[in-house]
Amino acid sequence: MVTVLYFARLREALGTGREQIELPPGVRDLDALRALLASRGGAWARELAPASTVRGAVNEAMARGDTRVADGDEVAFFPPVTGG
Amino acid sequence: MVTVLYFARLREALGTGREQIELPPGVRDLDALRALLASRGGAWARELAPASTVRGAVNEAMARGDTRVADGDEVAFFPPVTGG
Amino acid sequence: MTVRIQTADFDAGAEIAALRAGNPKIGAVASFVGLVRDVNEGERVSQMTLEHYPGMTEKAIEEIVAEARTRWDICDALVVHRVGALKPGDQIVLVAVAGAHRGDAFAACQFVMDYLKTRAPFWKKEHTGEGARWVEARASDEIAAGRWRSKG
Amino acid sequence: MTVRIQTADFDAGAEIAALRAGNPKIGAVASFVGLVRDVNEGERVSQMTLEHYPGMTEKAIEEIVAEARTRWDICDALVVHRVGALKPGDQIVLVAVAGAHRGDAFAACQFVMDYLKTRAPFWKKEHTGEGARWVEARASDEIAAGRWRSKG
Repeated sequence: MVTVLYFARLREALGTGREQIELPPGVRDLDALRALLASRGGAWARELAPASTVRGAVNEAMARGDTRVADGDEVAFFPPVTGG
Repeated sequence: MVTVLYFARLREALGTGREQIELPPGVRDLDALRALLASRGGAWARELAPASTVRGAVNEAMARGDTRVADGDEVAFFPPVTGG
Repeated sequence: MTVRIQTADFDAGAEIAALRAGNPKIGAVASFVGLVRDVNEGERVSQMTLEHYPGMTEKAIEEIVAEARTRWDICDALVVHRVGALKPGDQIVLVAVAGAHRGDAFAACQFVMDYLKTRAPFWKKEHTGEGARWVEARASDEIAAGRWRSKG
Repeated sequence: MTVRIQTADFDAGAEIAALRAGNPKIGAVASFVGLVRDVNEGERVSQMTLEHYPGMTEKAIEEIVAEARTRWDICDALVVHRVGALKPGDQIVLVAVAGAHRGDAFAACQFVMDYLKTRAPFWKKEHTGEGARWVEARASDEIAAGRWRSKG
Protein backbone atom coordinates (compact mmCIF):
# COMPACT_ATOMS: atom_id res chain seq x y z
CA MET A 1 0.00 0.00 0.00
CA VAL A 2 1.11 3.55 -0.67
CA THR A 3 -0.57 6.69 0.65
CA VAL A 4 -1.24 9.24 -2.09
CA LEU A 5 -1.93 12.89 -1.22
CA TYR A 6 -3.31 15.64 -3.48
CA PHE A 7 -3.05 19.36 -2.79
CA ALA A 8 -4.56 22.68 -3.81
CA ARG A 9 -6.12 22.90 -7.30
CA LEU A 10 -5.37 19.21 -7.88
CA ARG A 11 -7.14 18.19 -4.68
CA GLU A 12 -10.23 20.14 -5.71
CA ALA A 13 -10.21 18.91 -9.32
CA LEU A 14 -9.88 15.25 -8.25
CA GLY A 15 -12.34 15.58 -5.37
CA THR A 16 -10.00 13.90 -2.89
CA GLY A 17 -7.01 14.86 -0.74
CA ARG A 18 -5.85 11.39 0.26
CA GLU A 19 -6.18 7.77 -0.67
CA GLN A 20 -4.41 4.49 -0.14
CA ILE A 21 -3.71 2.27 -3.09
CA GLU A 22 -2.18 -1.13 -3.69
CA LEU A 23 0.76 -0.89 -6.08
CA PRO A 24 0.22 -3.30 -8.98
CA PRO A 25 3.25 -5.26 -10.20
CA GLY A 26 5.33 -3.10 -12.53
CA VAL A 27 4.46 0.20 -10.89
CA ARG A 28 7.83 1.07 -9.37
CA ASP A 29 8.35 4.78 -9.94
CA LEU A 30 6.48 8.07 -9.81
CA ASP A 31 5.79 8.22 -13.57
CA ALA A 32 4.28 4.75 -13.51
CA LEU A 33 2.07 5.61 -10.53
CA ARG A 34 0.97 8.81 -12.23
CA ALA A 35 0.10 6.88 -15.41
CA LEU A 36 -1.87 4.35 -13.33
CA LEU A 37 -3.90 7.16 -11.73
CA ALA A 38 -4.40 8.95 -15.08
CA SER A 39 -5.85 5.71 -16.51
CA ARG A 40 -8.91 6.28 -14.32
CA GLY A 41 -10.04 8.79 -16.98
CA GLY A 42 -11.99 12.06 -16.57
CA ALA A 43 -10.38 14.60 -14.23
CA TRP A 44 -7.66 12.04 -13.42
CA ALA A 45 -6.59 11.76 -17.06
CA ARG A 46 -6.73 15.53 -17.52
CA GLU A 47 -4.92 16.57 -14.34
CA LEU A 48 -2.26 13.88 -14.36
CA ALA A 49 -1.55 13.89 -18.12
CA PRO A 50 2.16 13.75 -18.99
CA ALA A 51 1.86 17.31 -20.42
CA SER A 52 0.38 18.79 -17.22
CA THR A 53 2.52 20.84 -14.84
CA VAL A 54 1.81 18.57 -11.87
CA ARG A 55 4.71 18.06 -9.44
CA GLY A 56 5.36 15.05 -7.23
CA ALA A 57 6.97 14.21 -3.92
CA VAL A 58 7.93 10.88 -2.38
CA ASN A 59 8.23 10.68 1.41
CA GLU A 60 8.04 14.46 1.74
CA ALA A 61 10.87 15.21 -0.68
CA MET A 62 10.50 16.68 -4.17
CA ALA A 63 10.71 13.78 -6.64
CA ARG A 64 11.25 13.20 -10.36
CA GLY A 65 9.46 10.83 -12.71
CA ASP A 66 12.06 8.13 -12.18
CA THR A 67 12.02 8.39 -8.35
CA ARG A 68 11.32 4.92 -6.94
CA VAL A 69 8.00 4.27 -5.25
CA ALA A 70 7.52 1.24 -2.98
CA ASP A 71 5.12 -0.19 -0.42
CA GLY A 72 4.80 2.03 2.63
CA ASP A 73 5.79 5.25 0.85
CA GLU A 74 3.88 8.51 1.06
CA VAL A 75 3.46 10.01 -2.39
CA ALA A 76 2.04 13.46 -3.15
CA PHE A 77 0.92 15.21 -6.33
CA PHE A 78 0.38 18.97 -6.51
CA PRO A 79 0.59 22.05 -8.77
CA PRO A 80 3.75 24.22 -8.88
CA VAL A 81 4.12 25.92 -5.50
CA THR A 82 3.05 29.53 -4.92
CA GLY A 83 3.84 30.41 -1.31
CA GLY A 84 5.86 33.19 0.26
CA MET B 1 33.60 84.59 7.39
CA VAL B 2 33.16 80.85 6.94
CA THR B 3 32.25 78.38 9.67
CA VAL B 4 34.58 75.38 9.75
CA LEU B 5 33.57 72.17 11.55
CA TYR B 6 35.76 69.20 12.50
CA PHE B 7 34.46 65.76 13.40
CA ALA B 8 35.54 62.53 15.09
CA ARG B 9 39.29 61.73 15.14
CA LEU B 10 40.04 65.03 13.40
CA ARG B 11 38.11 67.03 16.04
CA GLU B 12 40.10 65.33 18.80
CA ALA B 13 43.47 65.68 17.07
CA LEU B 14 42.92 69.39 16.37
CA GLY B 15 41.38 70.08 19.76
CA THR B 16 38.40 71.95 18.31
CA GLY B 17 35.07 71.12 16.73
CA ARG B 18 34.17 74.51 15.31
CA GLU B 19 35.71 77.83 14.40
CA GLN B 20 34.94 80.86 12.29
CA ILE B 21 37.59 82.20 9.98
CA GLU B 22 37.95 85.09 7.61
CA LEU B 23 38.77 83.87 4.09
CA PRO B 24 41.95 85.60 2.86
CA PRO B 25 41.97 86.77 -0.76
CA GLY B 26 42.87 83.88 -3.05
CA VAL B 27 41.27 81.19 -0.87
CA ARG B 28 38.32 80.25 -3.04
CA ASP B 29 38.04 76.46 -2.91
CA LEU B 30 38.24 73.60 -0.43
CA ASP B 31 41.85 72.66 -1.29
CA ALA B 32 43.01 76.24 -0.70
CA LEU B 33 41.17 76.41 2.64
CA ARG B 34 42.68 73.11 3.65
CA ALA B 35 46.19 74.35 2.75
CA LEU B 36 45.58 77.52 4.75
CA LEU B 37 44.62 75.50 7.83
CA ALA B 38 47.55 73.08 7.35
CA SER B 39 49.93 76.05 7.32
CA ARG B 40 49.23 76.44 11.05
CA GLY B 41 51.71 73.58 11.53
CA GLY B 42 51.70 70.82 14.21
CA ALA B 43 48.54 68.68 14.27
CA TRP B 44 47.01 70.96 11.60
CA ALA B 45 49.83 70.24 9.16
CA ARG B 46 49.73 66.51 9.95
CA GLU B 47 45.96 66.00 9.84
CA LEU B 48 45.22 68.19 6.83
CA ALA B 49 48.24 67.20 4.72
CA PRO B 50 47.39 66.59 1.05
CA ALA B 51 48.27 62.90 1.55
CA SER B 52 45.86 62.43 4.48
CA THR B 53 42.52 60.70 4.00
CA VAL B 54 40.54 63.69 5.29
CA ARG B 55 37.19 64.34 3.56
CA GLY B 56 35.40 67.66 3.18
CA ALA B 57 31.87 69.00 2.88
CA VAL B 58 30.59 72.44 1.88
CA ASN B 59 27.15 73.47 3.07
CA GLU B 60 26.34 69.93 4.25
CA ALA B 61 27.16 68.26 0.93
CA MET B 62 30.20 66.08 0.20
CA ALA B 63 32.74 68.25 -1.64
CA ARG B 64 35.86 67.87 -3.75
CA GLY B 65 39.10 69.83 -3.61
CA ASP B 66 37.90 72.19 -6.31
CA THR B 67 34.49 72.85 -4.71
CA ARG B 68 34.07 76.63 -4.33
CA VAL B 69 34.11 78.12 -0.84
CA ALA B 70 32.77 81.64 -0.21
CA ASP B 71 31.78 83.94 2.62
CA GLY B 72 28.87 82.57 4.64
CA ASP B 73 29.52 78.92 3.78
CA GLU B 74 29.66 76.11 6.30
CA VAL B 75 32.68 73.90 5.63
CA ALA B 76 33.46 70.61 7.38
CA PHE B 77 36.51 68.34 7.50
CA PHE B 78 36.34 64.76 8.78
CA PRO B 79 37.79 61.24 8.40
CA PRO B 80 36.19 58.69 6.05
CA VAL B 81 32.77 57.80 7.46
CA THR B 82 32.19 54.60 9.47
CA GLY B 83 28.50 54.50 10.40
CA GLY B 84 25.79 51.92 9.88
CA MET C 1 17.57 27.43 12.87
CA THR C 2 13.85 27.93 13.48
CA VAL C 3 11.08 27.05 11.01
CA ARG C 4 7.48 27.60 12.03
CA ILE C 5 4.26 27.12 10.09
CA GLN C 6 1.32 28.76 11.85
CA THR C 7 -2.09 30.34 11.34
CA ALA C 8 -1.34 33.10 13.89
CA ASP C 9 0.21 36.43 12.95
CA PHE C 10 3.81 37.22 13.99
CA ASP C 11 5.67 40.22 15.42
CA ALA C 12 8.69 40.75 13.15
CA GLY C 13 10.49 42.91 15.72
CA ALA C 14 10.13 40.33 18.51
CA GLU C 15 11.19 37.52 16.16
CA ILE C 16 14.31 39.43 15.07
CA ALA C 17 15.13 40.26 18.70
CA ALA C 18 14.80 36.58 19.70
CA LEU C 19 16.93 35.47 16.74
CA ARG C 20 19.90 37.58 17.77
CA ALA C 21 19.47 37.35 21.56
CA GLY C 22 22.53 36.15 23.40
CA ASN C 23 24.93 36.13 20.47
CA PRO C 24 27.12 39.25 20.52
CA LYS C 25 28.96 38.05 17.38
CA ILE C 26 25.90 39.08 15.34
CA GLY C 27 26.40 42.43 13.63
CA ALA C 28 23.73 42.18 10.95
CA VAL C 29 20.15 40.92 10.62
CA ALA C 30 18.60 41.00 7.15
CA SER C 31 14.91 40.24 7.04
CA PHE C 32 11.97 40.07 4.71
CA VAL C 33 8.22 40.26 5.30
CA GLY C 34 5.82 39.20 2.56
CA LEU C 35 2.31 40.65 2.65
CA VAL C 36 -1.07 40.02 1.03
CA ARG C 37 -1.66 42.66 -1.66
CA ASP C 38 -5.18 43.86 -2.46
CA VAL C 39 -4.67 43.50 -6.21
CA ASN C 40 -3.03 40.69 -8.16
CA GLU C 41 -2.84 40.59 -11.94
CA GLY C 42 -5.41 43.38 -12.17
CA GLU C 43 -8.06 41.78 -9.97
CA ARG C 44 -9.08 43.01 -6.55
CA VAL C 45 -8.36 40.40 -3.88
CA SER C 46 -10.65 40.32 -0.85
CA GLN C 47 -9.19 37.26 0.84
CA MET C 48 -6.57 34.58 0.42
CA THR C 49 -6.30 31.00 1.64
CA LEU C 50 -2.91 29.36 2.05
CA GLU C 51 -2.71 25.58 1.88
CA HIS C 52 0.44 23.58 2.62
CA TYR C 53 1.77 20.03 2.91
CA PRO C 54 2.33 19.52 6.65
CA GLY C 55 5.58 17.73 7.33
CA MET C 56 7.09 18.26 3.91
CA THR C 57 6.85 22.05 4.27
CA GLU C 58 9.07 22.14 7.34
CA LYS C 59 11.56 19.71 5.79
CA ALA C 60 11.75 21.67 2.53
CA ILE C 61 12.39 24.95 4.34
CA GLU C 62 14.99 23.36 6.62
CA GLU C 63 16.81 22.10 3.54
CA ILE C 64 16.72 25.56 1.95
CA VAL C 65 18.18 27.14 5.09
CA ALA C 66 20.82 24.38 5.36
CA GLU C 67 21.79 25.09 1.74
CA ALA C 68 22.10 28.81 2.58
CA ARG C 69 24.43 27.95 5.47
CA THR C 70 26.78 26.10 3.14
CA ARG C 71 26.94 29.11 0.84
CA TRP C 72 27.27 32.02 3.28
CA ASP C 73 28.76 32.64 6.69
CA ILE C 74 25.67 33.18 8.82
CA CYS C 75 24.95 32.65 12.54
CA ASP C 76 21.26 31.78 12.53
CA ALA C 77 18.09 31.95 10.46
CA LEU C 78 14.36 32.03 11.07
CA VAL C 79 11.43 31.33 8.75
CA VAL C 80 7.82 31.87 9.87
CA HIS C 81 5.15 31.14 7.26
CA ARG C 82 1.44 31.51 7.85
CA VAL C 83 -1.28 29.25 6.45
CA GLY C 84 -5.07 29.47 6.44
CA ALA C 85 -7.25 32.50 5.70
CA LEU C 86 -5.52 35.87 5.21
CA LYS C 87 -6.72 39.33 4.16
CA PRO C 88 -5.03 42.16 2.21
CA GLY C 89 -2.36 43.78 4.38
CA ASP C 90 -1.84 40.60 6.43
CA GLN C 91 1.68 39.27 6.87
CA ILE C 92 2.35 35.97 5.08
CA VAL C 93 5.99 35.16 5.66
CA LEU C 94 9.02 36.32 7.62
CA VAL C 95 12.57 35.34 6.75
CA ALA C 96 15.31 36.69 9.01
CA VAL C 97 19.01 35.87 8.78
CA ALA C 98 21.61 36.90 11.36
CA GLY C 99 25.32 37.04 10.64
CA ALA C 100 28.52 38.81 11.58
CA HIS C 101 28.42 40.95 8.42
CA ARG C 102 25.69 42.37 6.23
CA GLY C 103 26.74 40.99 2.84
CA ASP C 104 26.25 37.36 3.88
CA ALA C 105 23.04 38.13 5.80
CA PHE C 106 21.46 39.93 2.84
CA ALA C 107 22.43 37.28 0.30
CA ALA C 108 21.27 34.38 2.46
CA CYS C 109 17.94 36.09 3.24
CA GLN C 110 17.19 36.74 -0.42
CA PHE C 111 18.29 33.21 -1.38
CA VAL C 112 15.95 31.65 1.21
CA MET C 113 13.01 33.74 -0.03
CA ASP C 114 13.70 32.94 -3.70
CA TYR C 115 14.00 29.21 -2.99
CA LEU C 116 11.00 29.18 -0.66
CA LYS C 117 8.91 30.66 -3.49
CA THR C 118 9.75 27.77 -5.81
CA ARG C 119 10.57 24.80 -3.53
CA ALA C 120 8.35 24.93 -0.44
CA PRO C 121 4.91 23.29 -0.76
CA PHE C 122 2.52 26.21 -0.23
CA TRP C 123 -0.37 27.13 -2.50
CA LYS C 124 -2.33 30.38 -2.52
CA LYS C 125 -6.00 30.65 -3.39
CA GLU C 126 -7.29 34.16 -4.00
CA HIS C 127 -10.88 35.21 -3.48
CA THR C 128 -11.92 37.98 -5.86
CA GLY C 129 -15.18 39.49 -7.11
CA GLU C 130 -15.10 36.81 -9.83
CA GLY C 131 -14.91 34.00 -7.27
CA ALA C 132 -11.95 31.99 -6.00
CA ARG C 133 -8.91 30.99 -8.06
CA TRP C 134 -5.65 29.23 -7.37
CA VAL C 135 -2.67 31.48 -7.96
CA GLU C 136 -0.53 30.32 -10.88
CA ALA C 137 3.21 29.88 -10.39
CA ARG C 138 5.13 32.84 -11.84
CA ALA C 139 7.95 32.41 -14.33
CA SER C 140 9.69 35.36 -12.61
CA ASP C 141 9.97 33.30 -9.41
CA GLU C 142 11.70 30.45 -11.27
CA ILE C 143 14.06 32.99 -12.81
CA ALA C 144 14.80 34.55 -9.40
CA ALA C 145 15.60 31.14 -7.92
CA GLY C 146 17.62 30.16 -11.00
CA ARG C 147 19.97 33.13 -10.57
CA TRP C 148 21.53 31.43 -7.52
CA ARG C 149 22.59 28.38 -9.54
CA SER C 150 25.32 30.36 -11.29
CA LYS C 151 26.42 32.27 -8.18
CA GLY C 152 27.54 32.14 -4.63
CA MET D 1 10.36 58.67 3.16
CA THR D 2 11.37 58.86 6.82
CA VAL D 3 14.88 59.54 8.12
CA ARG D 4 15.48 59.75 11.85
CA ILE D 5 18.68 60.24 13.83
CA GLN D 6 18.17 59.48 17.50
CA THR D 7 19.84 58.33 20.69
CA ALA D 8 16.85 56.17 21.68
CA ASP D 9 16.51 52.52 20.68
CA PHE D 10 13.92 51.48 18.09
CA ASP D 11 11.38 48.66 17.68
CA ALA D 12 12.02 47.20 14.22
CA GLY D 13 8.64 45.44 14.13
CA ALA D 14 6.69 48.61 14.96
CA GLU D 15 8.72 50.62 12.43
CA ILE D 16 8.06 48.07 9.69
CA ALA D 17 4.36 47.99 10.58
CA ALA D 18 4.15 51.81 10.41
CA LEU D 19 6.03 51.89 7.10
CA ARG D 20 3.51 49.67 5.36
CA ALA D 21 0.37 50.80 7.18
CA GLY D 22 -2.43 51.95 4.92
CA ASN D 23 -0.87 50.94 1.63
CA PRO D 24 -2.33 47.62 0.43
CA LYS D 25 -0.17 47.78 -2.72
CA ILE D 26 2.83 46.77 -0.59
CA GLY D 27 3.64 43.08 -0.95
CA ALA D 28 7.23 43.12 0.32
CA VAL D 29 9.26 44.77 3.07
CA ALA D 30 13.01 44.14 3.09
CA SER D 31 14.83 45.37 6.15
CA PHE D 32 18.20 45.42 7.79
CA VAL D 33 19.27 45.91 11.41
CA GLY D 34 22.91 46.65 12.21
CA LEU D 35 24.13 45.77 15.70
CA VAL D 36 27.14 46.51 17.89
CA ARG D 37 29.40 43.44 17.98
CA ASP D 38 31.46 42.60 21.05
CA VAL D 39 34.61 42.01 19.01
CA ASN D 40 36.05 44.02 16.12
CA GLU D 41 39.34 43.23 14.45
CA GLY D 42 40.27 40.87 17.25
CA GLU D 43 39.68 43.26 20.12
CA ARG D 44 36.91 43.03 22.68
CA VAL D 45 34.60 46.03 22.51
CA SER D 46 32.92 47.14 25.73
CA GLN D 47 31.24 50.27 24.42
CA MET D 48 30.88 52.37 21.29
CA THR D 49 30.20 56.06 20.73
CA LEU D 50 28.61 57.23 17.50
CA GLU D 51 29.23 60.80 16.39
CA HIS D 52 27.50 62.44 13.45
CA TYR D 53 27.21 65.72 11.56
CA PRO D 54 23.72 67.03 12.43
CA GLY D 55 21.98 68.46 9.41
CA MET D 56 24.26 66.92 6.83
CA THR D 57 23.48 63.41 8.05
CA GLU D 58 19.76 63.70 7.31
CA LYS D 59 20.42 65.32 3.92
CA ALA D 60 22.95 62.66 2.93
CA ILE D 61 20.57 59.82 3.82
CA GLU D 62 17.64 61.50 2.05
CA GLU D 63 19.77 61.74 -1.09
CA ILE D 64 20.71 58.06 -0.84
CA VAL D 65 17.05 57.06 -0.52
CA ALA D 66 16.08 59.40 -3.39
CA GLU D 67 18.75 57.74 -5.53
CA ALA D 68 17.34 54.31 -4.63
CA ARG D 69 13.87 55.46 -5.74
CA THR D 70 15.20 56.38 -9.19
CA ARG D 71 16.73 52.92 -9.55
CA TRP D 72 13.99 50.63 -8.22
CA ASP D 73 10.21 50.58 -8.04
CA ILE D 74 9.59 51.02 -4.32
CA CYS D 75 6.69 52.47 -2.32
CA ASP D 76 8.42 53.85 0.75
CA ALA D 77 11.62 53.67 2.79
CA LEU D 78 12.69 54.28 6.36
CA VAL D 79 16.11 54.85 7.89
CA VAL D 80 16.61 55.11 11.66
CA HIS D 81 20.19 55.60 12.84
CA ARG D 82 21.25 55.90 16.45
CA VAL D 83 24.01 58.15 17.78
CA GLY D 84 25.64 58.47 21.19
CA ALA D 85 26.79 55.71 23.53
CA LEU D 86 25.97 52.10 22.58
CA LYS D 87 26.91 48.71 24.02
CA PRO D 88 27.49 45.30 22.38
CA GLY D 89 24.17 43.85 21.26
CA ASP D 90 22.59 47.30 20.88
CA GLN D 91 20.87 48.18 17.63
CA ILE D 92 22.66 50.85 15.55
CA VAL D 93 20.67 51.23 12.37
CA LEU D 94 17.44 50.13 10.72
CA VAL D 95 16.82 50.36 6.99
CA ALA D 96 13.41 49.18 5.76
CA VAL D 97 12.14 49.37 2.20
CA ALA D 98 8.56 48.60 1.15
CA GLY D 99 7.56 47.76 -2.40
CA ALA D 100 5.08 45.80 -4.46
CA HIS D 101 7.61 43.03 -5.15
CA ARG D 102 10.53 41.57 -3.27
CA GLY D 103 13.29 41.98 -5.86
CA ASP D 104 13.12 45.78 -5.84
CA ALA D 105 12.68 45.94 -2.05
CA PHE D 106 15.76 43.75 -1.41
CA ALA D 107 17.98 45.59 -3.89
CA ALA D 108 16.99 49.06 -2.67
CA CYS D 109 17.48 48.07 0.99
CA GLN D 110 20.97 46.70 0.35
CA PHE D 111 21.87 49.72 -1.81
CA VAL D 112 20.81 52.15 0.93
CA MET D 113 22.89 50.28 3.53
CA ASP D 114 25.96 50.12 1.28
CA TYR D 115 25.74 53.83 0.45
CA LEU D 116 24.99 54.81 4.02
CA LYS D 117 28.20 53.04 5.10
CA THR D 118 30.32 55.17 2.75
CA ARG D 119 28.37 58.44 2.25
CA ALA D 120 26.57 59.32 5.50
CA PRO D 121 28.61 61.31 8.05
CA PHE D 122 28.73 58.97 11.06
CA TRP D 123 31.87 57.96 12.92
CA LYS D 124 32.27 55.11 15.39
CA LYS D 125 34.60 55.17 18.36
CA GLU D 126 35.17 51.85 20.08
CA HIS D 127 36.12 51.48 23.72
CA THR D 128 38.28 48.41 24.34
CA GLY D 129 40.58 47.15 27.09
CA GLU D 130 43.35 49.08 25.30
CA GLY D 131 41.41 52.36 25.51
CA ALA D 132 39.30 54.15 22.93
CA ARG D 133 39.96 54.18 19.18
CA TRP D 134 38.18 55.56 16.16
CA VAL D 135 37.06 52.82 13.78
CA GLU D 136 38.91 52.98 10.46
CA ALA D 137 36.91 52.98 7.23
CA ARG D 138 36.92 49.53 5.61
CA ALA D 139 37.98 48.98 2.02
CA SER D 140 35.26 46.29 1.82
CA ASP D 141 32.61 48.97 2.39
CA GLU D 142 33.91 51.04 -0.54
CA ILE D 143 33.88 47.91 -2.68
CA ALA D 144 30.29 47.08 -1.62
CA ALA D 145 29.14 50.61 -2.52
CA GLY D 146 31.14 50.57 -5.75
CA ARG D 147 29.30 47.47 -7.00
CA TRP D 148 26.17 49.58 -7.55
CA ARG D 149 27.92 51.90 -9.99
CA SER D 150 28.03 49.20 -12.67
CA LYS D 151 24.52 47.92 -12.00
CA GLY D 152 20.80 48.57 -11.83
